[in-house]
Amino acid sequence: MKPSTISSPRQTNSKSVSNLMKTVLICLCPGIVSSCWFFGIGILLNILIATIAALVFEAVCLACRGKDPKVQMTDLSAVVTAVLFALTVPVGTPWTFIVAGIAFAILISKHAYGGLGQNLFNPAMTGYLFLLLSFPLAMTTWHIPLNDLTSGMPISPLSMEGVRQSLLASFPFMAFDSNMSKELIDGMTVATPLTLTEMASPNAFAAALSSDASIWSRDARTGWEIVNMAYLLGGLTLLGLKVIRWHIPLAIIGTVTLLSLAFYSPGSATITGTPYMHLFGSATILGAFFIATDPVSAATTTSGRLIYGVIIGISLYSIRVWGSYPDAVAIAVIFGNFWAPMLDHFFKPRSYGHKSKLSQLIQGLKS
Amino acid sequence: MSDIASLILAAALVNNVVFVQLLGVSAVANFSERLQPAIDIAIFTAVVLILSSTINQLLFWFILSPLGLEMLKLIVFIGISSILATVLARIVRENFKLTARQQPIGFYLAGINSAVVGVSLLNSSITPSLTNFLNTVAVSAGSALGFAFVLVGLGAIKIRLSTSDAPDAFRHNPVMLISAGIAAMSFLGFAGLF
Amino acid sequence: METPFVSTIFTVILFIGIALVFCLYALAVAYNSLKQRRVQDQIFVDKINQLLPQTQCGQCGYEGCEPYAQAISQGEAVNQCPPGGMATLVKLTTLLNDQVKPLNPAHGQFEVFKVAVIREDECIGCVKCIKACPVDAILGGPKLMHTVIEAECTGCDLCVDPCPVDCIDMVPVTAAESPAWALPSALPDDLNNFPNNVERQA
Amino acid sequence: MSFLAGLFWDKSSTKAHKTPGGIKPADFKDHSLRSQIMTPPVPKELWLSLRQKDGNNLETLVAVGDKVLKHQLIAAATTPFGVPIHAPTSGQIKEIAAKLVVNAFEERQLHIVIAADGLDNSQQLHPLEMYQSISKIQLIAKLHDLGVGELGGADFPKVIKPDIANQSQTELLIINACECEPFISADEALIREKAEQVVIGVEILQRASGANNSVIAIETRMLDSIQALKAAVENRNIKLVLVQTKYPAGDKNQIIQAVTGKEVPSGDLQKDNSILVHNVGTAYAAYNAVIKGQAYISRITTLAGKPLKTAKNFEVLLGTPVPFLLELCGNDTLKQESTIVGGSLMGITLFEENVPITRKTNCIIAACSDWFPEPPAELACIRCGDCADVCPAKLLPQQLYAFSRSQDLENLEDQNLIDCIECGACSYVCPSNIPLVQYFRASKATQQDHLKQSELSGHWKERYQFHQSRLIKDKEESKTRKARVTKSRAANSESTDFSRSTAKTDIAAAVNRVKKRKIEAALKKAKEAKTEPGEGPI
Repeated sequence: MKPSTISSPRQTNSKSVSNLMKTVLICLCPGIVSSCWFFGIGILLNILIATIAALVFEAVCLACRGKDPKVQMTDLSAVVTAVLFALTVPVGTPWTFIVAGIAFAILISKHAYGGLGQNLFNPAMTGYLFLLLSFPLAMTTWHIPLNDLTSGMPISPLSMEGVRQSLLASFPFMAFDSNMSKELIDGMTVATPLTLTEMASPNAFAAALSSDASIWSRDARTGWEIVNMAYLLGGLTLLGLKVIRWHIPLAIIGTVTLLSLAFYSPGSATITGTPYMHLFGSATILGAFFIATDPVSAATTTSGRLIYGVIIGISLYSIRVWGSYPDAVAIAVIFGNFWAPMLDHFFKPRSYGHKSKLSQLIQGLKS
Repeated sequence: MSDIASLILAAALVNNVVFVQLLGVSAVANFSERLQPAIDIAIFTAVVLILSSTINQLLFWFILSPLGLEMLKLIVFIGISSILATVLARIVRENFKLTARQQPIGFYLAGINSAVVGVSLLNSSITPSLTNFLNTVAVSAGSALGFAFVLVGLGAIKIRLSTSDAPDAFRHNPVMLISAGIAAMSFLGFAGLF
Repeated sequence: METPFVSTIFTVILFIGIALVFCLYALAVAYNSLKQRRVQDQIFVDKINQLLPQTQCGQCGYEGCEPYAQAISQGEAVNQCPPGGMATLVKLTTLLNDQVKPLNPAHGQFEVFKVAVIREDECIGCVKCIKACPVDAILGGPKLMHTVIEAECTGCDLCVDPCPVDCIDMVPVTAAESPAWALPSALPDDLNNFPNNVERQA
Repeated sequence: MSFLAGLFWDKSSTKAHKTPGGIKPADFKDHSLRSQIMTPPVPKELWLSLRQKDGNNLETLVAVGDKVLKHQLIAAATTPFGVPIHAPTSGQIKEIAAKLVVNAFEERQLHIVIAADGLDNSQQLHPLEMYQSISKIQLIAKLHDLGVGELGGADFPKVIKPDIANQSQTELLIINACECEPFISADEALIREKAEQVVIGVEILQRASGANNSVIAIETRMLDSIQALKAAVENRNIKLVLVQTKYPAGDKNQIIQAVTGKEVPSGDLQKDNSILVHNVGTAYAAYNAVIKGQAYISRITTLAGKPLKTAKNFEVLLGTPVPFLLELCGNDTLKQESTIVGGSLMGITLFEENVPITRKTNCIIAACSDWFPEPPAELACIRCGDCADVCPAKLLPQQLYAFSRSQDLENLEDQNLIDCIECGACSYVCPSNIPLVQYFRASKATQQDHLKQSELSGHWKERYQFHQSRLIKDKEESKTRKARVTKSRAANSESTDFSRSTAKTDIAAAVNRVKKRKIEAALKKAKEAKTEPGEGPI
């Protein structure tokens, strides 16, 4: 009964990578369900396409690297990347874009670095950034099956007509005859809800609440706040389950609110958006709780995480308000990831029993 | 005062010398394995860049353009910056022996770094905006900051990636270039900020 | 900018304050590191000399470790020291950021540290080896029996050839190595990533 | 300036200070705490290791075949790192041979094997009720002679380090009763049943070390032990501190910070001996040694694990083989995969089960597959930072892991790998199941080799520099000597203004003188020969 030499801690807790990823996916569900409600099943289609593509590419890469798929595939990290990517890509983008984006994300941004845990940038965001820079228009228009062509009334996205139009948007080859495809173009191409200017006005939320339509029959314009509430709910449960730490989300949300408070003046000519709009009108919540806290690409030390969050917050706000791109979560997160190695190297915490960097610095200056 | 700050930020971040204007990529591409040499060469090149571009700009305004010798500006600029670099490298060699020994020729090459010369060329060619002296200093300081920031950033990435087991085909420079590429994508996102 | 809202002034002051504190801190750090990195000649040579194995064996072509350190500071190659083996090569390459070159085979191979042992009965007391020993590890007077102090001997075998009766032989040192834990999975061997795999790469 | 200087010391509060890091694992202690401490029967053979802490062996005082009595001294210490050992029971010395030792590898040490004769008659003991009567030095000598050594993790042989007893004043004696590791309940059972003896032992240690005040630090979880201690400590000026229950609360630095609230500087407090930390077992051993005069021959060990029918705490004789104890508890060997000595987080998975108990074995676990499964496959590190939160030394295990995988010693030193106490908290929380402790142990081994080698090189460097300076000094001496000789020769040759030409004439004159003398001698001889033959009248 000669056991191989096993190292000392023989007891471990129940946390494992696949558990973490499962909890992340579960916490994303409320957001997905509510966005399905408002933007039609396009979101589900995106997720479906993205997940299948991600798993295929992951299997291919793992086979090439000779790693046994049973262990590596079950850690669902590729699925999480696919879902996050699908949520940021607008509804109704053709499936070829999604597959291309996921290919870039999984192949280049993850497996070129060596697989799980080694990548430097958040794969989902690199995929989205890749698409954003190459197809700026396609990435910022959401095909929302809004108008019933006959009556021009907004139709509920989950009705048969809504589903048909979403399918058309995702799979253009399904347009059998020409007028079907013409129909597609008339679908309301709303600038991504992330930057709807009406929401910039102070009373956007008040108007949304006061309108007679019940909360669920809203059309896409103001539905986005509910989706963000759902993401916030998911994010707080993640925080509660200790899957992520409070440093990054708090830093990002804090910086964005602070900046929007500072540069917002009511009734001013330049609309810089109310803090409410910046938080609930755009993807800040999704970015802060789910995307920026990806442990692999973020900074690992607590002080590093806080500064990482502040950097993302500042760049997020400045690109969205003064920059030329509608929503900057992807750009800000990748910019933050570029900073992460430097933060890890320069902001090492003081280990037990050692003098802090400041006292060493003062001592150095004195001598 | 705020337009100076925005000029610096614009030069450092929005049209970053390395990632957006693709100047000085050769200097950045020789990724040294250790972070300390990368920091040294980054600071050294930043200092050389600021000094040489301000001196070049003054030369351009007060000697070249009055005499109508604008077409000589390329030779003059390269000459001035390489002399400056050699002088500073001499000082480094005297006092910082270890740093000099770690990259014997790195400091001398900083003079003819395409970022250094590129910035002075760009400053002299944009006539309207950079009429007064302070803007030139701001732009060159910004691009120096941007260059140093990218060099140190990639140095830190090199340390981080040295412990990752990327596939053999992507081992050192390919992975570094991919990282630089993705980072450049995010810098492109800042377009139009200022 | 229209009439600045009070929070705008507050944020601007806040940002300028943070920027100032950050610049001061950065300046202090820079000044401190410049002071530390200001390495003059002698300190530089000592810094290199610390990394050499100090066997004073002269296999690198210089008659001691100090002269070799002097030469390295002038630009001599770093891979000339067989007794130092991989450890010294890695340390020197890391310090001097040199190109990675394998150990120079011309200077001989090195397997394990040896210790000189004199067969006392054959020793005629000619004092030649005492003069040759770079670290005074041999005890004895003229025409008296000599012996090597094992703890002090660096194994440089400079004393072997001057001995007329050839009664010194080098005995490998057998260190009682206790079993230690192996790395569960070091980076796979096919990796030659810098700066730490200098060993594998050289 | 001692570590404790200027410490505000309020005797009343039992509140402990916060300490960094730590985890709360399931502690599996209630099984072994159900029953009282039992003393097992004497095994047939006892194996006592002769190895001292610094590597060389004790000096054996008995030969093979001798009969020994219980408590008889059988091996004495040769260096300050050795602790004398006594015969745990009466019997005959069977052999002195190399035997396997508690280790994850195959390591052998020299052992004295005593075949017990079952009579268990002990030699004459001399207990000392009034320990205050003898002086501090004698008390320390009595403790050391009877083999009472520090029983906690550090296992430093001397109870009170001889030099500190008389040097600077020890201000604080801390008795570490925090048994934070799962499965181990030896100390808790000891306090629960023998609180009175432990407290007297603490006073003995306090008197021996001359500490002004002493503290017992105990975890809030051990409720009945706290009750027993509170009763025992009633009228004595020993303070009780209730430490927050977590692993590794029992670590030396954590205990000191919990009691004093000050962070222990890196490296250790050896030089600054104002604080002395001892295990509860040491206090009990001190009580037995001084009050009852018994040598240190037995200790309390927990037997636990699912395959065992009943988990118990035994007062075991040192040197008892492990399988003998496991059978006593009804071990179902089919279900037992491996044996662990120590707790589940810092314990050693034995290479070979048939090894003896030593002074440090506080727990033996029969490990079955469902409580101790085969460690799952190791995934890549996702840098989540859970390990950095729980690390008691506030290090960054994820960075240490990355640098130890690529053996980057420069960065490892920069990240303070030396401060890692190998407590296993990081491997416990790691979601990728990485055996971090094994990585750090391997890197520490290479670090130690490089350190030893660089010390050696430093020594050689000094000798080389001394050699060079000696050569230069010799050269100067010979120069000055030569100059002195020439000066002196020049001094005495001034009077005879010696020059080349005068030398020649002197030599010629001398030669002539000799020749002339030779001729005169020949003439004189010729004259004598003439007068001799005639024998004429004189």
